Amino acid sequence: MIGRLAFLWPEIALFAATCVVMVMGLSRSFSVRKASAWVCGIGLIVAAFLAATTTPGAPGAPAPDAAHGQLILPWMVPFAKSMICLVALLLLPLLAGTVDRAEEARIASSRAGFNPLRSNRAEFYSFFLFSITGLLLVASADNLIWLFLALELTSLPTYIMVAISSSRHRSQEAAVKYFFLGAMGAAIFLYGFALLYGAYGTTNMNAIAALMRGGTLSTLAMAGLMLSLLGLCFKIAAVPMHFYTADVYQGASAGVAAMLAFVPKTAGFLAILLMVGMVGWNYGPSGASLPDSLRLLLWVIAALTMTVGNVLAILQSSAKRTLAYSSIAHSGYMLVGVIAGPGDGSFTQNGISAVLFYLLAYGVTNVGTFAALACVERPSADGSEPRELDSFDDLRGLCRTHPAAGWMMVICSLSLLGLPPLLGFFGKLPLFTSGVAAGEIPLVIVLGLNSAIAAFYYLRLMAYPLLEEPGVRSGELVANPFLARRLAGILSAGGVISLAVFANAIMKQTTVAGKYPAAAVASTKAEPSLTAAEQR
Amino acid sequence: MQNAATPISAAAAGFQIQDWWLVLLMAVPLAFSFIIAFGAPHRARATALFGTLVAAALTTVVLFQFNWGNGAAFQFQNRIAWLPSLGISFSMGVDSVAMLLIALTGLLGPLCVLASWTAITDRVRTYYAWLLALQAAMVGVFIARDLILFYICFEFTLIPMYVLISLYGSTNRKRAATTFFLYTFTGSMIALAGLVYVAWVNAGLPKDAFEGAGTWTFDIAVLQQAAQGSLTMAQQSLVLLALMAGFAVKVPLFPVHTWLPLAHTEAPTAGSVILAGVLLKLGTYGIYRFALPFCTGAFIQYAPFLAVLCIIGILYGGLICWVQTDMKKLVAYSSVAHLGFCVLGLVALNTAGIQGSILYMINHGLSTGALFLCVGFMYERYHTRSMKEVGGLASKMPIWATFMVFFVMASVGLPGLNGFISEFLCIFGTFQASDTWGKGVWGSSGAPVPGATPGNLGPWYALIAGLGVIVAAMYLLIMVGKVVFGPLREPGAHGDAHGSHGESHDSPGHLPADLTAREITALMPLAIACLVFGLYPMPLFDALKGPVGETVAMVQDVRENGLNNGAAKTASVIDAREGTR
Amino acid sequence: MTNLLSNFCLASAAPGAATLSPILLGPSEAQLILALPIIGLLFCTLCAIFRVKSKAPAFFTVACLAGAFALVVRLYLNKTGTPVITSGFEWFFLEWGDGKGQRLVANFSLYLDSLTILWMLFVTGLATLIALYASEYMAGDLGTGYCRFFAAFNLFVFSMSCLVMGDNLLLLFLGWEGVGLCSYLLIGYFYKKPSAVEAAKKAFIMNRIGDLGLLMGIGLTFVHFGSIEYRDIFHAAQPYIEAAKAGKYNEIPFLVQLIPVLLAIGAFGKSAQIPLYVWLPDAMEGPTPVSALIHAATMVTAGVYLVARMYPLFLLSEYALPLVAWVGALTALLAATIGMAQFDIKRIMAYSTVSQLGYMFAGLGGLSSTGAAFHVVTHAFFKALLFLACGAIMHGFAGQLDLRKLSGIRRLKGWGIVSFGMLVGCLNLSGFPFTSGFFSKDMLIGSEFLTPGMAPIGWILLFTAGLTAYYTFRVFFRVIVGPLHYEPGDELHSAHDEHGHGGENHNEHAHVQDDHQHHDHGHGGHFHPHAPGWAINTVLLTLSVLSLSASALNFLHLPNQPHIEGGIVPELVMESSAAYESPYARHEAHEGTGDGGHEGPDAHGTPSYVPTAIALDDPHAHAGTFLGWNPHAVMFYVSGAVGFIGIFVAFVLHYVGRTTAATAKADALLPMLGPIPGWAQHKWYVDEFYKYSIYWPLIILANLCNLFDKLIIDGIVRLFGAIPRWIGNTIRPTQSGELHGYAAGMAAGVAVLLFIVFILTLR
Amino acid sequence: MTTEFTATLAQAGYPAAFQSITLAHYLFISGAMFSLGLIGFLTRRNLIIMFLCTELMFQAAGLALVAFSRFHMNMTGQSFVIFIVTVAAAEAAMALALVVLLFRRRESLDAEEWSELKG
Repeated sequence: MIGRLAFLWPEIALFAATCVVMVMGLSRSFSVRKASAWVCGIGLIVAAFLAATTTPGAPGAPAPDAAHGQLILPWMVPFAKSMICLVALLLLPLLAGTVDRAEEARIASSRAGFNPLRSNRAEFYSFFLFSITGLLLVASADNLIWLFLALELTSLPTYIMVAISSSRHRSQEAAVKYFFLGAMGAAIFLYGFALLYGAYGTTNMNAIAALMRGGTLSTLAMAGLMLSLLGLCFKIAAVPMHFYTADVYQGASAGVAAMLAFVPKTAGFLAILLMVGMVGWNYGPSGASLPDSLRLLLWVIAALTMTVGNVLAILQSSAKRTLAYSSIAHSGYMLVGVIAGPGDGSFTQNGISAVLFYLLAYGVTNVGTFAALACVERPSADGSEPRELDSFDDLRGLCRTHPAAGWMMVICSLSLLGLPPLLGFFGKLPLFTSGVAAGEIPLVIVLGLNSAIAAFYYLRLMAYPLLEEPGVRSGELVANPFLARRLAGILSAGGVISLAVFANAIMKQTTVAGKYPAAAVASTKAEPSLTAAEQR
Repeated sequence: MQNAATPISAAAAGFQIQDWWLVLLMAVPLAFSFIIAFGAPHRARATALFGTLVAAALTTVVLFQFNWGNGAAFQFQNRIAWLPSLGISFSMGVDSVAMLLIALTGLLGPLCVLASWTAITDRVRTYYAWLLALQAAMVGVFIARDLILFYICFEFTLIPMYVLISLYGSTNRKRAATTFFLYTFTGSMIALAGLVYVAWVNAGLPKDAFEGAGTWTFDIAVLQQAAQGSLTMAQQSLVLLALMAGFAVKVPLFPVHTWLPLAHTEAPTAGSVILAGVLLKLGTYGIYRFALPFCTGAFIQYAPFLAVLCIIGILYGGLICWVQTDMKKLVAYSSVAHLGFCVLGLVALNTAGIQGSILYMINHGLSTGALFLCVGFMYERYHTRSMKEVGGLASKMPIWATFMVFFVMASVGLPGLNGFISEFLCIFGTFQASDTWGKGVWGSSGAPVPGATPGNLGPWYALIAGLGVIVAAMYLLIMVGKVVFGPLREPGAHGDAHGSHGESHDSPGHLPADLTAREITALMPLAIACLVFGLYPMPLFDALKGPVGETVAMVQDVRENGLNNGAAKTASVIDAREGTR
Repeated sequence: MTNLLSNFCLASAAPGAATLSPILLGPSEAQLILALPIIGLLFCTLCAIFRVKSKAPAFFTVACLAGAFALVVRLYLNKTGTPVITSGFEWFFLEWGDGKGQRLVANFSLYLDSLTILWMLFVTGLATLIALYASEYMAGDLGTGYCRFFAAFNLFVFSMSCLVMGDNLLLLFLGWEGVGLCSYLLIGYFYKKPSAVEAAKKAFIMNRIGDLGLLMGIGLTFVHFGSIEYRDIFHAAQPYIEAAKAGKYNEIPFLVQLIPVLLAIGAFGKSAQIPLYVWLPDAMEGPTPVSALIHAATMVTAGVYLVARMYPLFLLSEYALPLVAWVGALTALLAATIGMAQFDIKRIMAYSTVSQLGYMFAGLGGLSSTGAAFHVVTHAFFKALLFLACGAIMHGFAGQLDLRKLSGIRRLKGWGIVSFGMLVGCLNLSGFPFTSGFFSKDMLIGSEFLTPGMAPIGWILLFTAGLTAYYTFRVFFRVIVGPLHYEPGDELHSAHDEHGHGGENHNEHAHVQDDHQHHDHGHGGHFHPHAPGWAINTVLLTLSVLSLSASALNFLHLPNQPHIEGGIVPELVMESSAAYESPYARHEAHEGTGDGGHEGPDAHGTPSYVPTAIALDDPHAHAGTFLGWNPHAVMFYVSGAVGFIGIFVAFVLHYVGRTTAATAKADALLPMLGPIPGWAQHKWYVDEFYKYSIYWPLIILANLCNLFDKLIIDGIVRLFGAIPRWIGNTIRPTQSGELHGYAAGMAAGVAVLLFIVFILTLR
Repeated sequence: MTTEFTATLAQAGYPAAFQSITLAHYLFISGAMFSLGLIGFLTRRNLIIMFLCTELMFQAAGLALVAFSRFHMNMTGQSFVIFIVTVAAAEAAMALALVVLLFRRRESLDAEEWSELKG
């Protein structure tokens, strides 16, 4: 049994950490409470380590087999899990001080005692870890049920995190929208899963993949796939499920927004890769693309997503909303990699590797932009919660008034823009190469043009802190007392620069991770019931 | 590439300084950029001057180290592994074309610092740091032997320029900077798709799903040779379109030029100098280095179309110059016209044309850069660029006037100055390049036309482009006539004040009426270069003989043998590369 | 350096000096001719930098130019009949193959044949003299523009030398544009004066138009002959020349026939011919020495030089020479009619220059390259003299040039030499018998009548000769002789100021002048014209003597050479590429004078490229006649008579009974001619015609382009830029913030996407 | 497919009444439920009712799963439904918590009240 669980060591480690955090967060001792975040961090480090060493497919670990999760993209799992843990590690300091700040201040000044009922710390960090755990589970999901549960595990905690991320109405509003629309999205992909099950009589994804490749795709299966993908579009904030994005990001605190831009998106992309991977990129005239209908669907979604995200982003006056829309656009970019597929398996042609690399690049870069917003705040007059930066006006002259925050914004937005030689460029380049290699040149052109549209608002994000004079109200801005946030931003900005130089190591990893064993799945033994169904 | 290409430095050979010259060329400005950024503000200016001088000295050293006799060979080659997964390496090497453009960059560096000496008083560290970063990026463009490295530097130039324009420009600077950035960025994104496409077509990959990581290559030498064999005509046409989308905007060619006047007008003096001097050349260099070798067939086929665009640019830009009142805008539009000549020479695809085109890149950088300096110096004194407000400055600023007239003449293409050499060759190359010579209406049958070269342009193109020479004389002399000559007019001295009130007119700020020694120092090297290259361009001809000869041979090869004989060459080049690894 | 001499000797010593190709030499002292003006230029520049306020730059210039002149003389003395090419440093060298025509070479090499030497003789000689003149004339500008003036002066001589001595068309082009630059700089010398700036600009741009023709001609030359070096061109043109000799013009490609036409367009620009002549009169805004040297004697003859130099090519075309001839003749007539109606004496001289240049072109076109060259030389002397005399007057009378405000200045003390010079110049220009102008003009007109089909041109030229005599002596009779009367010009108050004025200054002076006109001799009290000093007088005297003695050229002959009618100048020309012995002249020579003294020059060392005689193969060529007489023989009398008539008319109308400066008898006759004098005075409204037919349409076009650029091109770009924004604004309402809206959007989106995909792909 | 399926059922010895109820019926019901849920979600403004509508959509999927499970003669679908119900319960808990939170703030459960963030 332990052997069967071996590939879940990272999740187990995280779960253990979650339990500890839940308890520690309710401690009466401030230092113990405070240490809960550290435990989180340690849990993530351990999970990352375990993911990199024990996950099947990782170097030194056993090769992936049907007993240890999906075989659709088995090599992706160790990379995805360690990458997720590392980005989560980067997100963690950004979340510092999101909840309980006023409360802790009151306790510190002895105006109030610790009241577990009023403290959100334990929930907050444990939800964070839960969400990450769910995300890790998505990566190795080999069953639609598992996938569904993992996705829900990823999402549900985030609803709460949004709601408690600040005490203002906005975050509640954001939570409402996020939760209700999320439920709707979940229902859609759930229905899609149901149809898939209906079509193949099994929820085992390896088996479905084998069946899909064994015969033609029935309309029912195709409908199921499409519904699933469309439902998953909610997770990655792609058209047509993108509506909530800006409102939720704006309503949530910057740290939580950063998390939303990474965690559900990664979950969505991993799930989409698995779903699409079941079908395989063996169709089309060249025998190396998705089936027409699927390709068309993803093509339209990709093109619309990047366009809608970008054109809406350029209209915004709120930096956070801009970043939210840009996050939509980035999903569109990444879909190009999904469409491109594994190509011949080399990094240049492998869209899966490109997506994985991009997820990492986007995750790292994204932290920096939100960190810039989270590092500085405007104290409110009435003693209520200070407001994080939101509008572009707040960003004016940030490089002069708060250099660290300003520069992380500058560097990270340029990276998001895809300006060489920053990490974002090397994220986008494989998308270009794999797209071109897959013959999706029009889509690559759309991608290029969209990058250009995006330049408009990224330039603003870069120019306001760097080039504008501090505004009249800039003097009111004070640095956020939680240095960890700044650390997160600095790490992110540093990563954006240094990872560009040493990107090759990651690229090698993603090359491996993106391996798509077209033949491996076919040999998987189908479940007996499946055989029975077939015999009918 | 020639067999004589110096072997790529092998690690076994140990440390050899010639492998690192190019890295140094790029690293020195970059290092100084950081030194300035983190140094004391009051020392920024001096540090920048020192840094650019060091860079210039280094450039000079490299110029002397360079083997000019073998200008076609890429020298000081060095390849540092970087991203083998993507087929990207930090691969460097210069032939004489790149070397000359690097020399131009190195020369303009200190001059720009000198030009900004008093003009920039606010946020000096930011200014000089970005200026040097820009220089590093420009050098990077020219030394790159890897497509992506080229592209990285090509794109990175946008940011410093954006900052320079949008922080230190004049009134409308924000919009200008944004337009500049978005316009060129849009173009270059499409160009990137084209470049990637070329790399993909030439991937030559073993189709094994699990192996073969990094078998793509972005190595320019390999791609150049391979592209002709591997791309069909239709593919070449598309790639050409994509590449031109990026490079034509940068040049800028006719319909995509509108960012330039705006950017030039608003940019600070040094920004304009760099922009006109080097940045525009990135476009023509890109066309020469990539569009032409990658899609030779399409380039030959669409040469007339490109030529028409150039000619429209020449005449249209010239006519627009004529009615400008803003001096900087005038010079900016004149750049549109001038670079029309430059690209026209290139599309002539013969020795004279291409040689003229490359020389044009350098000469335009010198003369127009100097014109921008002149206008900038005047602007610093009068805070206007309007020809309506200033006039007759010769009586007040004779030294300035002398330089101005000199550079205008260089720009007009007066023989004996540098502009003529390149302009003549471009027109001449266009004139020659026609397959119709000696046929049809152009001559009776059998009459020998020894001076004709193959091509699809010809005398009509040259004639109509030549009209641009007249137009150039008109608008530039009108500018000179208004600003340099005529009765003295100064802003703020309207009404009864003229001439006689000259003494009482306060020279603005700290600057004397005429050019200071510093400003003369900034202009002098350019003037000398203009004169020397005008009267004795032989070193340049000799230097460019090799690369131009190879380019023409390549074009000729495609003309004679069609597109399909590149495969063998590809193989040989790849073999050669493998051998040197 | 000095091996040139020995080589010349060698060449002449060689038997049968008729070498096929020119002698090639390394750098020689001829290169020093180019170097000397450059040294002068550098010196003047240094003077300018160190703000030297003495006349040092002038005298240094004179010394340099005199040195150059001496070198040219030395070249002349040592010349053989064979062209010599001395190679200088390389300028253009491009190679794209080994074959013919695959190499573009243009070096600073000199092509020294007798045509070159002829031109250089008067260029350097006159330049020296005029520099000396200018040393005094420009003294008012000491310390301000003096150095600048002489720097440009030196640059001019350098450029002109390049133009004349270069061994290839590109070096010629360098000189060609270089002289244009100097012309620009010197016309605009008084740069504060808007009219001067305007004139300078006009000159440069007009020249550029011609230059484009020249440039295209150079291109065509290269394409067809594979080189732009003279020796190669002439060599390569040989087959065509053979064809032309045989009259088989249809074997010569059309484009080859186009080459001379294009070159001629360049020449028309530089030499101020129709339709590009309008810049030259305006160019008189420059200081007078400049007008004399550049715009009368030397630069404007560059066009003539070009045609003469490329004469073999001109013979290849059926149309080129008639074109040249007709343009020349019409220009001569038009300019003369305008000159008759002007009042500004310098402008009259300018128009007479245009007119005389027209003569030269007509001569070239009428197969008399010798006559044209002869006229260039004589004209250089007497026109320089006339200009310098005008300049002396202008200098002395504070810029006064209006012949209605000057009269009888010979009566003033110290103006004798000026008056004498003026007389000599006028006589020459009128073609008064036995002056040098008389001989050269006769030669031209005579050959027009000789050449079939050119007789109308001859008549035009003859008529123009009469007009020339009239307007020339109109000036003389009104300004030099007659009652003494003068008003100073507008430079009175600023005589010690700089020469330039702002526009407002002008008005001010004009106003003052009006005031003074109410009192007769109003200025007598304050204004004393200052007589010219020694330098001016020396130069005027020298030039007078030279102009007079130039007629001797007609009778001098080269040693060891066959004597050609017209004397030494034609003989020099016959040794050069311009050599063209008109078959008709030969015909005339044999039959008319029976003088068998000269055989075809090709027997005597003329290089074989010279297409000496188309006629040799065409013995039946008919020479034209002048009303049945031998034109050359009769022309002496006819043109002399015409000149006399012109002078007489001027005498009657402008001298007899004239009591004031302002009016003469002629004024009373003017109404009889109706509006024509007015039109002529307004230069036949050609400037206006250009303004409205070319300038304004172009300006309008330019404005349209500007608008087009701003509105359409940039508009489209902005439109593209606005598209994202527009789309964004269109779909922004979907982000209404309402949960239901979002849910509906999602549901609809899912439905639509599914629908589309199913429709499109699943049957 | 339907007739085949009916025949299959008949072969398996199902009563005739059952034979007329085919998979298609279940799927139709399921689809109708899903649509009703969706329509309700889109039309109702009360947050609680909206949540119930999402539950309806979930359960529609559940119904389909059960039907398919029966059709395929395996238990996977049914076990899936159990998970769905569990998740739905968790969601319900969250929804209630959220609703309480919101009601405290605004004294209203009208979804329209919450549209401050937009654009």
